[in-house]
Formats: sequence, structure tokens, C-alpha cells
Amino acid sequence: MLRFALRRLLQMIPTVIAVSLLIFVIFSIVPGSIASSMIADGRGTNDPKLVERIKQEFGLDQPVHVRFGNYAWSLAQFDLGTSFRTRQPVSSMIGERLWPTLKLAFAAMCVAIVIGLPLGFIAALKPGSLLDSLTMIGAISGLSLPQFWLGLLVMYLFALTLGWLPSFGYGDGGLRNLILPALTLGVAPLALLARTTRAAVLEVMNADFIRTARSKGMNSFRLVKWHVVRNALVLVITTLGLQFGSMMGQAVVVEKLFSWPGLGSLLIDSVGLRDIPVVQGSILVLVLCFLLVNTLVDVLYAVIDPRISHG
Amino acid sequence: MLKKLAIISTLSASLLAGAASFATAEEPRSGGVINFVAPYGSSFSSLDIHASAQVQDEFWAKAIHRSLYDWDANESKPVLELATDVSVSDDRLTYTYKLRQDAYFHDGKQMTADDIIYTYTRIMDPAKAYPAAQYISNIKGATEYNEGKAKEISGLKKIDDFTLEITLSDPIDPGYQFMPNYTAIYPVGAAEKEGFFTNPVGLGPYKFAEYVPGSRLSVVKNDKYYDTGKPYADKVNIMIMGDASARDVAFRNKEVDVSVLGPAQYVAYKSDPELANNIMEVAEVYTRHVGFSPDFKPFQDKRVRQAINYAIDSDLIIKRLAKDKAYRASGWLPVSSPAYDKDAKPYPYDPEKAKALLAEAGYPDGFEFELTATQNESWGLTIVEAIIPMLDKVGIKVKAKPVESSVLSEAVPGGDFQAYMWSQESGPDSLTALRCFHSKTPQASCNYTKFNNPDYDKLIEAARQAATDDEKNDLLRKANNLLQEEAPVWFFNYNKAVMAYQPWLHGVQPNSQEMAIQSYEKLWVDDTVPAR
Amino acid sequence: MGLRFNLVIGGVLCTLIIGAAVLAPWLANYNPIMDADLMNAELPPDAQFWFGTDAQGRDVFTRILYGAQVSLTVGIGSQLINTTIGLIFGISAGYFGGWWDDLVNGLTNLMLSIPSLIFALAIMAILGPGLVSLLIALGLTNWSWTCRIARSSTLSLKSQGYVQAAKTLGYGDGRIMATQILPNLIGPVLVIATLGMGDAILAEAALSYLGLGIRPPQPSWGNMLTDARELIVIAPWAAIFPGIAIFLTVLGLNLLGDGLRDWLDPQMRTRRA
Amino acid sequence: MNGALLEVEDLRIDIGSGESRHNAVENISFSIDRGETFGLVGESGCGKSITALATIGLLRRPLAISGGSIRFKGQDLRSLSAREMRKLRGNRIAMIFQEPMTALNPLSPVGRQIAEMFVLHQGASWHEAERKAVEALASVQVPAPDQRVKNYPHQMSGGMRQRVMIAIALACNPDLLIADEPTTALDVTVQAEILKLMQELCDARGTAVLMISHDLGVIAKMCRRVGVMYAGHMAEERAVADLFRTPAHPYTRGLLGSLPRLGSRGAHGRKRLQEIEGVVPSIAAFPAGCRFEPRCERATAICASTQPGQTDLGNNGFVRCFHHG
Repeated sequence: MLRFALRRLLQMIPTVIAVSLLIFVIFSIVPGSIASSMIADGRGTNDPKLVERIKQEFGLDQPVHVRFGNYAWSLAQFDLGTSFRTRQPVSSMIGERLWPTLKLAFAAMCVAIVIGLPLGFIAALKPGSLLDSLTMIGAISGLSLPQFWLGLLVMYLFALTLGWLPSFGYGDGGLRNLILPALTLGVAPLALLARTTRAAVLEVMNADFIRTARSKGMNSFRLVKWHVVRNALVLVITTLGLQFGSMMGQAVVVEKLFSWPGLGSLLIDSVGLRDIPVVQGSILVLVLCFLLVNTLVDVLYAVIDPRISHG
Repeated sequence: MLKKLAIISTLSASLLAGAASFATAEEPRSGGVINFVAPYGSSFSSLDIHASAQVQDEFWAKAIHRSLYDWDANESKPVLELATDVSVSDDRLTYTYKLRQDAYFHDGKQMTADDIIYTYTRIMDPAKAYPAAQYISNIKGATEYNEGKAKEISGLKKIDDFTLEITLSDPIDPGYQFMPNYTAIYPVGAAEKEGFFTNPVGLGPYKFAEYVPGSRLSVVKNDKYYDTGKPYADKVNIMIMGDASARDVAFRNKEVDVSVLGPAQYVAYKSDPELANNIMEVAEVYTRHVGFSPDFKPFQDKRVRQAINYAIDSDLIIKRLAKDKAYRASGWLPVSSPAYDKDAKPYPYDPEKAKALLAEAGYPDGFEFELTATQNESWGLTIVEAIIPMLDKVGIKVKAKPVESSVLSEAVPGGDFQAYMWSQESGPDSLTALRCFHSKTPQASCNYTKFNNPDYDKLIEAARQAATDDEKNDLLRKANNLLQEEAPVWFFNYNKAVMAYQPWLHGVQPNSQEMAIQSYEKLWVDDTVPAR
Repeated sequence: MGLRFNLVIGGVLCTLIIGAAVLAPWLANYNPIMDADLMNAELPPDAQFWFGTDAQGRDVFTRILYGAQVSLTVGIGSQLINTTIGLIFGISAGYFGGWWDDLVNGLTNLMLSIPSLIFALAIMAILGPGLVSLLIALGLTNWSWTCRIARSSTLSLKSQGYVQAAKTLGYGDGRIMATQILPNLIGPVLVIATLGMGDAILAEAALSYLGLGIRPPQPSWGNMLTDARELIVIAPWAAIFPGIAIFLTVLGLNLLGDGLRDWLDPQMRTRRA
Repeated sequence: MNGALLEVEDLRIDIGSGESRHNAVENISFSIDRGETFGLVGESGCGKSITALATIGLLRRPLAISGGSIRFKGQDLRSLSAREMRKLRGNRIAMIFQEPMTALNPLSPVGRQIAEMFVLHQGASWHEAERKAVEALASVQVPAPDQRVKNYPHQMSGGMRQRVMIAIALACNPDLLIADEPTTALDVTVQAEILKLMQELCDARGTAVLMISHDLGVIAKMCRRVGVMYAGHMAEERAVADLFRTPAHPYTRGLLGSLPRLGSRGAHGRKRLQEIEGVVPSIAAFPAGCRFEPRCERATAICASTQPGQTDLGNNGFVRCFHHG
């Protein structure tokens, strides 16, 4: 199992290299620069000398291949560079923001799993029932909502109208501030998970070994507990891992809306201000998170399904 | 006019708030927690204010730091802050400051002339490109130091611990140069010390307490602040809240004590009987305009530029779209400028005249141009969307070209536009603002429309040399009116900043520079503040 | 929720939206850009302005109709690009195998590992806001599923001897891929594209919110929603109707996609991620 | 026939409901004595598996019993509650399925899947049940059973897996074992071993068997009596010896004709009925009269309009055909 995990980890390397190359290329041709972003709000005057000095300090006046060389060389030493805007190491800036994002993603996943998984199960166990229909209509609706719109709606409902929860921000890092953004971010994976679970359970329920299990004379509870859950999970877990990626993307929107101090809002700010090292670093870290989660999923998959690890 | 406006609105606010609170308004109460907002973005860039160029960072800097001068919001002028007295030489180049002897940094060290020299020298660090350098570079020898040609800044001279002599390279008002929060004074050697930028130390009324990146920065009362009796509140939480809708909800939810309002919210708050009581309106020093490129043929003709000014119903846009959250521009200098011409008339809405002018200029059927703008609701695509049908009526087709703000601020100084829409600082120093249209000012700096008019240049030169303020303002007024006549831009409006504050918050100041940047030490909360 | 329910409701919704888009010039009473009378700004829905007016005094109903054109263009256009790229890469990789297959596989993994919204954001930052940029950004970032399915189907067809049989008849590679393999892929690819259209419309809204969507004054549901966001207290209709339009369209596409999938191949159910 | 272990009478199974309701199986009657092995033979789709599932109470929607009775030890199974039925199922009536590849849970060790039986029906603890599972596996002649219990299905061959199935089915010494094509998916050599094993174990336990197969050879080897099903009807029911000697139904004759040699299968694995023209009609298109009529060479006008009744052939045998003999 350890070797399997190691092998999967090693397989990440080419992807990581390709991603870092790609984002370097993209952000070396993007218009605008850190210098121009400094006067973007019309305050002060544009000081051409300052612009020159800024470009010099950050090596932006060097030709592309030299810049790429420097970038690749630092990356090879696990150095993400220095932020143009703050002059702090990118890694420490990302370090500050990573935990809130992971917390948000984790909480959203929890929302999705805690609600979506059982809902999908129940729907599948009574296919065609009212509950099943409602769940599936709800699920497909959940997948059809623009996320920031949904966020705005829950914000108005739970924070403004009902006054139950704070509407924004990180607070002291507690649960109260986490609920609304996690809910907003969790709705799409929840819906998808409910659908996937339902489909997976239906598929398993039609399997031959379920008929065998029935012929043993077990009740539905034991049938589900002993034979359906694990088999359905195998099908669900893969979806969950892949879903994590698009959730990392959606986190950008949700973090911005809820003023959540995560990697997503750091990324979107840095794109706007053309703080390129931070942009590159953030994307790289997001991709790494995604790859790690999917490796974890693969390992989990192997743990659950003996056919993988033995084969 | 501005001052009156601000005073009237605060007055009416406190009157409306009722007699009870009026009584308490007399006597500031100490204690309590203020939840302030930093609304211009979703993060602070760093805790090194010299390295920043973003208003957003002034929100925390204003609490922790102090600069040599400060902005007097009520008088709308720079005033001495860290000095008690200043004398100026006859050539108006050398200033001698008597520094205050009761100023202590949060770590207990007393402030001396060395700290100021250290700070200004650091800002000009040859190895770094600190944005704050633009304010310091007017000190004699600063540029040489920055370019590595000198070992120190020759214009900075310590007479004794509490006497500092600063020599400028140009006879300009140093108040505007040494007032910005970006030039905050650090204790000697602080920036080289480990941990200064995670736990900054300053001279301000509040001490750094905690920073949750991207979320909030908290400061606590500095008991040794030199202005005795202040600050009032025990703690200020500065919440980072870039999203206007989220801010709106938070404010209504009483989670924050202030909110900066957009046009739509301004209307909503004004029509809400409760919220309407506590709104502060301030004429800020930004002029919103559409600049015309002199390289684009039709715009080389003054009549075309004027025609556009006639063709757009600016008043209607301000009334309906900006929801009266702006003052109609009748030239470049804003309402709060001492050189503002109260009698100047803005271009009236007259599409017939516009058509006639266009025909005269040789464009009876109009023409098409591309207008580069950002998403901004007050000086971006929202306004452009309203202009398009208006100009269409006189035959001018406008193609909107949306860009990100950092792309606009590269394209405009680079001259890469046919027309652009932007908001440009037009104060507080009127001379600085109008110098942007001097023919010697390069496009890359701030003469974005490459304005070139010898008469105008003469007026500006004269104003620079003017002996008295009245004389100077007179000349600037003339220059401003000339500018309006020449119409290098469509004069849209001057920003009216609007801030809503909770009924328990008092001491809000009408800061025309940037209303949301408040002197925290003057704010206080009464006992109706919710428990925090 | 039977098969028929999905197909019928999804089909009806999609037909309505397509109808709205195509017939916009005839159904709308106003011009979506030029008929902006600021005196009529933020009027609530009435007999004259069915969905009210926005901050610019434009008819929200009209703009939603024209917005349907943009949303459908974004949906269909981006999926055409995605599908074409996915099919070309997928079929050729499965067909030729070898280093090309490895390369395409690597590329697909790369695409899957960068969240597509962030990728699209980066591309939009280079190209600047606008419809064409959006089509490119969304068209370049979501082809990996099509590619994967095309590749695996090609491999399975190859193993079933179709390809060998065609080769013995003297068909060229291109012809075999086009005539023997492609037709087998139409079903699953259609399903992915239908579902992808909904995702593209949602992505347009998200990018608009982040300031990188369709260029105003051209109406798109995403920028209408973003613009009206702050009006929600004083003119909620300007925000609610575009939101509903997006919701119903994406819902319709999702239902249609689901229905198609169940109809074409019940086995595909669990494959979507 | 009183005292028979299983009595199926006039069993009728429908598929679907309302407008789209069709008959799948009707007028099925047969009985099995204690310890007896009864065969059901027919092409795939003729309703034999459905009949078997009905017997063990595992019919699932859209299939449902709509008439007749199934009596086990004199008790009508249709009147039992779900809970009572679960007590019988696995415990007194067990079943073996066709696909050993898919009939076992791939994610569960085989030992545990056997042990479940003891936990379910004998109230054993898991620990005790696992121990009994080793014994059960030994009884089906799996070598090194104490190791094999830990194996997952994918680690075993088809024959081994079917032995596991048998171990599961016989774990609680049931009175009736339903074997639905137990050897169809296996190699010929393994097939014989498994059949032999089943026969030995059932004989030793006195377990009656309902053997379902499309393969007359298997039936001939295992059973004393046999029912031939065609399109949901029982075409002919005889003692095996009688059936082979004097097949009465035209369909039975065709079936026998397709056998190259008694007791073995063709080299191509499953042998199709090449001698009988045409295909089994689909459930929705059952003919009104004799269901074999469209394919029958002896068919006359009456066959198309009227369903033939049972004709007694003596020795408890009967046939449904107007033109038998």
C-alpha cells in the first residue's frame, strides 16, 4: 500500500512541472503589471521613474528566457519567489491563506457528504418515490444555480432577514463565520454527490451479489450495511476527488463574496494587481492540493477495493 | 461649500438622532470597541506601509502610524502633526521643524529627528522601488541618493534631536508631500529588525494587536498617545470587506459600524428612515472624466471634444445613475478646491449644438471611437453604457472596450487608447492637480491627453511663483476655466463619497481626501453599541 | 423522475430559451442597448416593462431575451470548441496509441488538475473581457472529459475488430476515424456537450462576477446579474429575473442532458464528475 | 401429493402494471418431495428463473406473483410476512445463482460472506461464524480453507467461487436448494465436479433440489423428475426416464434433438436450439393459443386460438399439447 501511494505521488511530478510551465507562460504574456496596478484607482500620479525602478527591482526588465530560468531555478529549490506587492516570500503569504481555504473546502465537503450521501442513499433505496423525485429535482436544481447568486441569497436570508449568522469574514476563525460560505460552496458538490450516490447505489442494488445477499434472508438494513455501502462508496469516491478540483475553482467566487481570507481571494486579488509570483504560487498550490487529494482518493480507493491493491 | 455640506449633513444627522444622543455627543465616552471597515479590496498588501500604493492599506496605517503632517478634515488642509512649529526660508525651499517631544513609539522609544531621517532615507532606498518615493523625491538630493549617486539625502539635516531641517528641490508645499500615510515615520532601524512587519510599531493612537490576513486587523488603545485623552475606544477592528453587497448586509446586521455606500445603496439608505439619520457626505478630490486621445483624428478638433460635452446629459446620469452621489464637474478642480470657481457653468445638455459643432468640424454623420474603461460603477462601464445611447443620438458610435483596472492604468499612461474613462485625483493640492495638463508634463506621468496650450502653461507657471494664496488661486481658476473651454476631456463629475455609520458611533470626520480614512482617535462609541 | 420527465421538461425549457434567443428582435419591445431612458430607471415590473427596468432604464425583459442569445452563444460555442478538441485528441490518441497517446493523456491530466474556472480566469486576463475571449477561455478548458471518453471508446472499438476490418478494405486512417469511430461517439459526446453548456453558462456568470465576463453594454445574464447585485434592495427585479433565467436554462440543459444520457445509455449514469 | 416439501400450484407471474402489464408465467404447477431433485428446463427467457425467484420470494418489481400458490411444508409462502419469509430464506430454502463471477460481493472476503449465514440464522457471533465458515468451506472441498476464507472473490477461480456459493447455500442445512444454472458459466470439467459435489452434499443432508438449467444433459444426470417450460407455460412434466424415452411435446422433442449426445455438451459451450425454427416470442407478444404454436411444425387452427389443457400421461406426468405423442 505504501509503495502504491508512493508511486502515485511520483506520478504527480510531471503534471506539476507542466502546470508550472503553463502558468509561467500565461502570466508572462498577460497585459498590465504591478507598476500599473499601483495607480489603478487614480490616486497619485504615474511616476515613470518609479515604474522603471519597480521593473528593475523585480527583474521585469529582463528578457523572458532569463526570467523563466530564474523562475524554474527557484522552483526547483521549492522557492515560490517574493511577492511584488508585499515583498514577502510567496510561500509565507500562501501559508497564511491555505488553512482558511482548506477549512472552507473541508467544511463544504462535509456539508456535501453529510447531506448528499444519505440523501442519495435514501433516494436510491426507494426509486420512484416522492422523496426520490424531490431529491433528484433538488439535486439537479442545485447544480443549476449561479454560485454567487446563491451566496447572496443565503447571505440576505440567514444574515440579514433572520439575523442568525454573520454575513461575512473570518471572525475569530470559528464555526459561525464558516457556515454560510461552506453552505454556498457545498451546494453544488452536495447536489452532484446526491446524484452520484443514487446512481451508484442503484447500480449496486441491481448487482448479482445483492440478489445473493437477499437469498441469504437478510433484512434491508443489513443488506445495505454489509453489501451496498462499500460497493457504492467505491463509485462515489472518485467523483468526490474530482469534485474537489472544481470546488477549489469555485472557492475563488465564494471567498470573494464572503470576504473569506483564503487562497482563492488571494489569487483573485493578485491577478487584479498583477502580483505574478503570488498568482503563480497560488495556482500551483491549488493544483498541488487537487493532486494530493486525488492521490489520497486513489489510495483510499485501493484500501476499500481489494482488486486494486492486489491487482 | 464642501465644508458647509459636510457640516450640515452631520448636524442634521445628530439633530435627527434626537436630543438624548445630542447631549452625549458633547462628551466623548472612552471605552468600547469599534468595528471599522476597509472597503477597497479583499486584503491588505503588507504591514509595510512604505511599500504600498493602495488606499486599502491606509486603513490600518492611519491607526498605527503617524506622518510629519496630517490632513485636517475640517479645514481641508495639511497641518503639522509630529512637529509643533515650522519656519520657512525666503526662497521657500528650506523648512525647519521643531519636533514634538511628547511622541513615543509603541515600544516606548521617544521620537527624534533621526527617526524621520531614517524613514525618508529608507523610502528612497536605491535597491527598492517603494511607491512612497514619489512623495519624498522632492527633497533635495533624494533622487541622487535613490540612483546611487550619493550616500545620503543632502536635503535632510538634523540640527538637534528635536530640530529637523528639510531642503526641497522645488518651492512646493511640503504639507502635501509629507502628509500621506505612505510616508509614516518608523523608529530608527525598525525595518531591518526581525518581526517588524508582522508586529509593526508606530506613533499612532492605536497599537497593533492582531492580524488575520485577508479578514481583519485589530488594534488596541495606545495609552501613551501624545494627544492626551485620546483615543477613546479601547479597540478597533478593521474588517476587510471589499464586496459592497456583503458590506451592506453586515452594516444592516450591525456587525460593522461604518459602510462606504455605492450609488444604489446611497438611495436605499437615504430612503430608509432609520439609516438615513447617519449618513456622511463628502466632496472628495477626484474628477471623473473621459479623456480623448490627441492622436485620434476627430479628437484633434476642439469642436468635436466640446460636442461630446454637449451631447451627454451629465446631470441626468448623475441624478439617475450616480443617484446624486456626485457633483457635476464644471472643470477640472473639484468643489473642495480653494480655486474652485463657484460661478463656472458646466457644459449644458444641448444635442442640437453638439450636432452643429460636429457638422462644423466636418463630421455631420458622426464617427466611431473606442472607449477603454473598467468595470467600475462610478467611472467605468456603468457610465459608458449610459453614454452610448446619448452619443448615438448625435451620430457618434461608441465601442466599449472593457479592461481590468491594472490594464487601464498601463494603457492610459502608455497612450494606448482612443478614449478612456477614469477617475483622477484632482486635489487636495490644486496646483499639483492642474500641472498635469502642463505641456511639459509627459503623457506617461499624468498628462494623459497630451494637453498642450501655451496660455495654459503660462498661467500654471505664474501660479507656481505666486506670492499669496489668493493670487495663486486666482490664476489656477483661470487655468481651470481655460481647460474647460478646451475640453481635453468630457468633464463628468467630482466624487461625492458617502459613508453610513451606526447611531452609536460619533466623531466621524468629513475627510475630503478619502472619506473612509478616519482619524480613529477622534471616533468614539456611546453605550448603545452592541456587545462585542 | 422518469426518463420522459427529464426529456420533456428539459426539452421544453431549452426550446423556450432557444425561441427567446432567436425571436428576441420580434418579442422584445425595445432595443437592449440604445433604449436606455434614465428617467425610467429602476421601475418595477408593470404592463409596459414586464420585468421592470434596470439602473440604466433599460427594459429587463428585453435584455433577458437578448441575453439568451449571448448565453446560448457562450454555451454552444464553447462546447463546439471543447467537443472538437476533445474528439480530435481522444480519437487520435486511442487510434494511434504510442507516444501520441501518452502525450494526450498527460495533457488531459494537466487540464483536469487545474480548476477550469481558474484556467478560464487566466485566459480572460490575457485576452481581456469580451464574448470571443470568453468562447476561447471556456472552449479551451473543458475538453478533457470528451477526450477521455473518445479515447476509451476508440480503444474498445479497436479491440472489437472494426478498425482491422476497415483496414483490410483499404480505408485510410482518417476515413476510418471519421466513418467507423466517430459515429459511435455521437451519443455520449452529445450528452457531455449538453451538460457542458450549462456549466459554461454558469462559468460566464462567475467570470462576470469576477469582472472578466462579457463586455457591456452587450447584455449577458452574467453581467446583468453582476450589475444588478447591488440593486437588490431597491430594484430586486433587475437581479432576480436574470438569476431565474440562468437557473432555468441550466436546469433545462441539465435535465435534457440527463434525459439524453438515460435514453442513450443507462450505463453512463455514474460517469459524470 | 400431501406431505410434499414444495408445492407450486397454478403459479402466475405478471410483469409491469396497469396498461403495460403482461403475463410472464402462468399455470405453473409442480411439486418436490423431501430429498428429491426436480429439474426445470427450457430456453433462456422461458420463465424458469422467474419461477425459481418467486419460490424463494425474491421477485422484484416490475415482476410480481398475481395468482396461484406456493406451499412450502404445507405453508403458503404468499401469506407469510416479509419477516417470516426472511427467516425461511437462506435458512430453509437456499439458492445458488448462475454467475459465480458476480454473485459474490467483490469487496468482502469469502469467509465473511459464508459467515453471514451463521450470524443471520443461527445467532452466532462473528467470531464463531468465521470459524464455522472454515468448516463450511472445507465441506465443499476447498483446499486450505483456513487460508481461503480470507480471500476475496477475484482471487479465486470460477469453480472455487461456485463452491463458495454452495457452501453459503448449504450452510444452514436447508430443506430446499434452488440451483439456477449452477454450472453454466463453468468449464466442462469443473462443471462435472461441481454437480457431483452438489449431489453428494444434498444427498448427505437430505436436501431437496430445484435444478434449473437449459441443459437437458445436466438435468438427466441430476434429476428424477423434470418440467419443460416454454414461454411461461409448463409444456410437459415427466419423470426424467419417461421424458427421454417418449417425449410428448413437440418442443421437448426439439430440445432432445438438439442434444448431440446425452450427458455432455457440444464443444461450443452453450448449445442453442438450432433444430427448432424461429425464436421464443417476447413477453408482450405471447400468442393467444398455444405459445409454441408459431414455431410448431404440427400446429393446426386450434393451436392458434385455444390454450391446450393438461393431458395426463400417467406416472404423474402430463403434457400441454393438442397434438402430443
